[in-house]
Amino acid sequence: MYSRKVMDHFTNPCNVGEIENPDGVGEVDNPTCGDMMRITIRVEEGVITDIKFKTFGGGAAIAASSMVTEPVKGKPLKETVKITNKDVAEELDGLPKVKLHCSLLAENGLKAALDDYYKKISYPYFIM
Amino acid sequence: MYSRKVMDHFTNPCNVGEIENPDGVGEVDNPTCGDMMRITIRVEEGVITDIKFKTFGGGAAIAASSMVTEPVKGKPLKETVKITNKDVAEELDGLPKVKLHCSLLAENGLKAALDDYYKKISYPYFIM
Amino acid sequence: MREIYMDHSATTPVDGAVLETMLPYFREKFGNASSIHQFGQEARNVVEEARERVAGFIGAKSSEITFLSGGSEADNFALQGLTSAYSGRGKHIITTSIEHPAIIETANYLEQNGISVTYLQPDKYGLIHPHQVEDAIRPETFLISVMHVNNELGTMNPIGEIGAIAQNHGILFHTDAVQAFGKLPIDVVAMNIDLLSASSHKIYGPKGVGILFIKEGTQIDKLIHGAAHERNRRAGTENVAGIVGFDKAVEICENVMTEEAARLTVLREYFWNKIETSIPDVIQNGHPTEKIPGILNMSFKGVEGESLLISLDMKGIAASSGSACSSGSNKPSHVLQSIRLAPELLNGTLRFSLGRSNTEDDIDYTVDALSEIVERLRAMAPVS
Amino acid sequence: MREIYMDHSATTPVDGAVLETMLPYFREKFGNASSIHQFGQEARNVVEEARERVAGFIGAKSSEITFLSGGSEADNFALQGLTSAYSGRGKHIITTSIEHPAIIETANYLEQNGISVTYLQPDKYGLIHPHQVEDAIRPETFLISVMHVNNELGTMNPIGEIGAIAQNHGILFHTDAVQAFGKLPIDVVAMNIDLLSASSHKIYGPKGVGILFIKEGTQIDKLIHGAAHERNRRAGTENVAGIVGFDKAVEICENVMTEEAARLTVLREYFWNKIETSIPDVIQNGHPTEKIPGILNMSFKGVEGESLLISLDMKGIAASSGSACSSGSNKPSHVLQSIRLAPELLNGTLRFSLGRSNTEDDIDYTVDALSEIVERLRAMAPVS
Ligand SMILES: Cc1ncc(COP(=O)(O)O)c(C=O)c1O
Ligand SMILES: Cc1ncc(COP(=O)(O)O)c(C=O)c1O
Repeated sequence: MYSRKVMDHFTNPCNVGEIENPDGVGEVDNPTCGDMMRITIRVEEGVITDIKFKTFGGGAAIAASSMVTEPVKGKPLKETVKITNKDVAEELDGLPKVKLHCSLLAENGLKAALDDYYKKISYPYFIM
Repeated sequence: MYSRKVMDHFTNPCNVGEIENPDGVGEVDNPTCGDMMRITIRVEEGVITDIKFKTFGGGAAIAASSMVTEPVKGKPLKETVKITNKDVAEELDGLPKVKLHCSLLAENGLKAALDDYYKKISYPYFIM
Repeated sequence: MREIYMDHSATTPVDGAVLETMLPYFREKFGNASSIHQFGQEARNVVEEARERVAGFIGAKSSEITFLSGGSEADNFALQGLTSAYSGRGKHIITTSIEHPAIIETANYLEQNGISVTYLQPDKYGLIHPHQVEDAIRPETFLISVMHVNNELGTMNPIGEIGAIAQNHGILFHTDAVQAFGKLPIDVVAMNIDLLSASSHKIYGPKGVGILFIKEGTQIDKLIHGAAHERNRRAGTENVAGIVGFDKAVEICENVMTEEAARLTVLREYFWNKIETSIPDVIQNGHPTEKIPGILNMSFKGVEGESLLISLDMKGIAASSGSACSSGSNKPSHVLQSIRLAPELLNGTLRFSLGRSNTEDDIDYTVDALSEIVERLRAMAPVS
Repeated sequence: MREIYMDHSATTPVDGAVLETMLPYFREKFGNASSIHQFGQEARNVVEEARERVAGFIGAKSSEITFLSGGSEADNFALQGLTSAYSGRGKHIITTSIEHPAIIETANYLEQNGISVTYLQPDKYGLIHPHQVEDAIRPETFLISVMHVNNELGTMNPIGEIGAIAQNHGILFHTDAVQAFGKLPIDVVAMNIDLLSASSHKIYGPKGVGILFIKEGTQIDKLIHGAAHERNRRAGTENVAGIVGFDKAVEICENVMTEEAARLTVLREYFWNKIETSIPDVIQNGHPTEKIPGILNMSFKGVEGESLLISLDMKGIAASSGSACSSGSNKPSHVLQSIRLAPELLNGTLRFSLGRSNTEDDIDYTVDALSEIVERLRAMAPVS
């Protein structure tokens, strides 16, 4: 059902956990399937220096969570803003059709965290 | 599909053929399935001394033809008149439902031959 | 890696003796049971022998058994065939909200075609009460269809009582017995059943074979029209090898049913006790007593079912969340919704269905794996 | 006793390699293809591989193939499913008087439900001419269903031309290709086929499996409702072993089809020549050129078909009169009536259908037996 890559990320997800006193927090859920995600980020001088997630969800949700956090660490905020669920699904070598929304959860979780950070620093730009 | 007895009578039917100058001839057919039967009898002093049949038809028709002629030989006419298709089917250890009408062909063939004989001797009793 | 199959309600492996019995019917005795030559008659005979046995197993006459392709076709044939035969006379069907999709979706389809359908809601154990059925009857009701055993919960409905109600009102009674057949004694006469669906692959027989029992005298239209196979009830060349296999599977059930039920009850209790002592925040679903031995349905708080399943699978353990059929969809099971399971548990539900291959040792291994997995996944979940 | 099977149009033995391929799917890889664990995924994968191959074999996409229980179900699904989906829009179906009962009886059933049906009459060879189809089209016609190869005569209809007519008029085109599939090249795109039925047990695959090809975008309702199996086209746990067997049977057909067709053509001509020289008063039925290689249909004057069959059977030779399905009934075949065979020949018709096992030697033996039998039975018949 899932690609090898999804299974790898599901079994050994990167960046699981929670940053204490984070600079941004994103909490999103998907009411239809009950999936939930919480992303916390540390931002230093416009760069994401740390990111962690916690996810309640199926294989795709967990793998997508892991996948969305991986390339972000050490990247400037501006670049991470561009990550879409399509990228995530592609990086995972595809997801079953019915599970595509799980990659959306990951995208939204990241954006919510960025959003929260921007809000905190009163940056006049909202992503969501 | 057929009982052993039907198969035996089909393979080795008794009394196949045609009596020359018979005392009675019965010719019957079944228009729905196309079966045809011709029975010829020899009668001497109220007793059937010989009987032969020719039949165009399936396994049941041929076996029933054979079966209806067998017990008749040497029997007084009065007794043979009572033979019914039920008797024939029973003697054959049963026939498939859809083939029951074949035993009726045999009964009717015999009766037609007796009838023909009675007509010839102007006996005032008709069977059919 | 170890392989532990605990998904016997989804399907079962074909029993060794069943396969053995089937083998000659593929290449040697391969005739079409409608042919009049020896190849055909040989096939015809075993099909009729199978019909005889299957009928006897549920107290029916052999002329009341129609072989077909499985449980779903049986359910469709029952509902569609009766609706068609009763068109103009019957307009209302009573069924339940916990039926298999083969009933629910068919009922939905009939609704689109002018039939009204009542879907009875079960109690929190998944049980349908006879008075609910009685209360739902209307003058135009012509059919009651209530499943014998629910496939997700294992809960067993009081089929005999419902049958009696149907009979008192002169209404047809169908039961989807796919999960009961071969596991519980069934007597269609004593239970007043008019139609009953069963499937071979749930009882260690081959896939692609099932039956619909249709009580003598019942008016029903064909679902699959054509040649006069199966006493003119279902067209299509009979799946002789499949039917022979089903026959053998039923024979084995006859022999082992009672003792296997006892064994699985003990095993399931052992399983549940171990779970309860090793994993916190888990509840058991289904009826405490009115249930078949093999099924253990549990909800784990704060863990998502699919993640559980995949993680178990990676340890060689096969289980299911809800029914196999709804996997691949994201909606929580309609059965769990019907018993009004708390929302936070809906997505954390697992069904283990035990069968002939399972041992106490399997359960020890499974519970160890499961508690590790639950712990890991819970740690990964955001606190809500 | 010698056993000669010449009834391959009724059914075929499962090929040895096919059975071999199926075996692991009964007891080892027995999963339900809808389960997400490894047992299920293993099953899912082979089902999708099979779909891929079967699709490729007729120039279709794999998403256009629905696996089901056989030819009869496929025919019913096509006719009933389209009629249901087009209800309110389409009211007229064109088919033929020589279809298999799975089409004719279904069409009759639809007629009872307000659909009008035209049954085209074939010419004396059993052929349907494209202009007949064109002439029968009405504004309310939504479906044309014409069989590819007739099962009694072997006559091959001009499916491509009929498909083109259907397309020009924007009408759906279904073909029952049960007797053509695996014997003739079929390309659903080139032939403008919208739906096509095929059955596994006619091509050395197992009984109980078939397909309906449904062109992408076609609106069709389910016949068997329930879980979302087969891309939500046909509910019911997939018969994995059966599907795997069908797949292998198709692979073998791909490899041997051309050469086997050539061999059977020679064999049939040899057969007919021998018959003609050894038995008086016999005619061949079916089209002189437009026919598949395997079928030889003959009428013997003054001999009844069932007696012929039984007598042949006693010599170990399996043949058929008309179709296997109408055996047990007494009505002469509707196909032979449709070609207006002389009444005195109607009941004296035999179909020999040759297949992979048959040799020249079989034919020598058969003709010897047949001429003896015909002579004996003719002697027993009253001169009319
Ligand atoms: C032309 C034709 N259509 C349909 C069928 C029915 O196929 P099945 O026996 O697989 O249901 C057959 C054979 O029986 C056939 O020859
Ligand atoms: C209760 C119930 N009914 C019907 C079915 C459908 O049976 P089948 O898979 O044989 O079509 C199943 C299983 O899938 C079931 O559990």
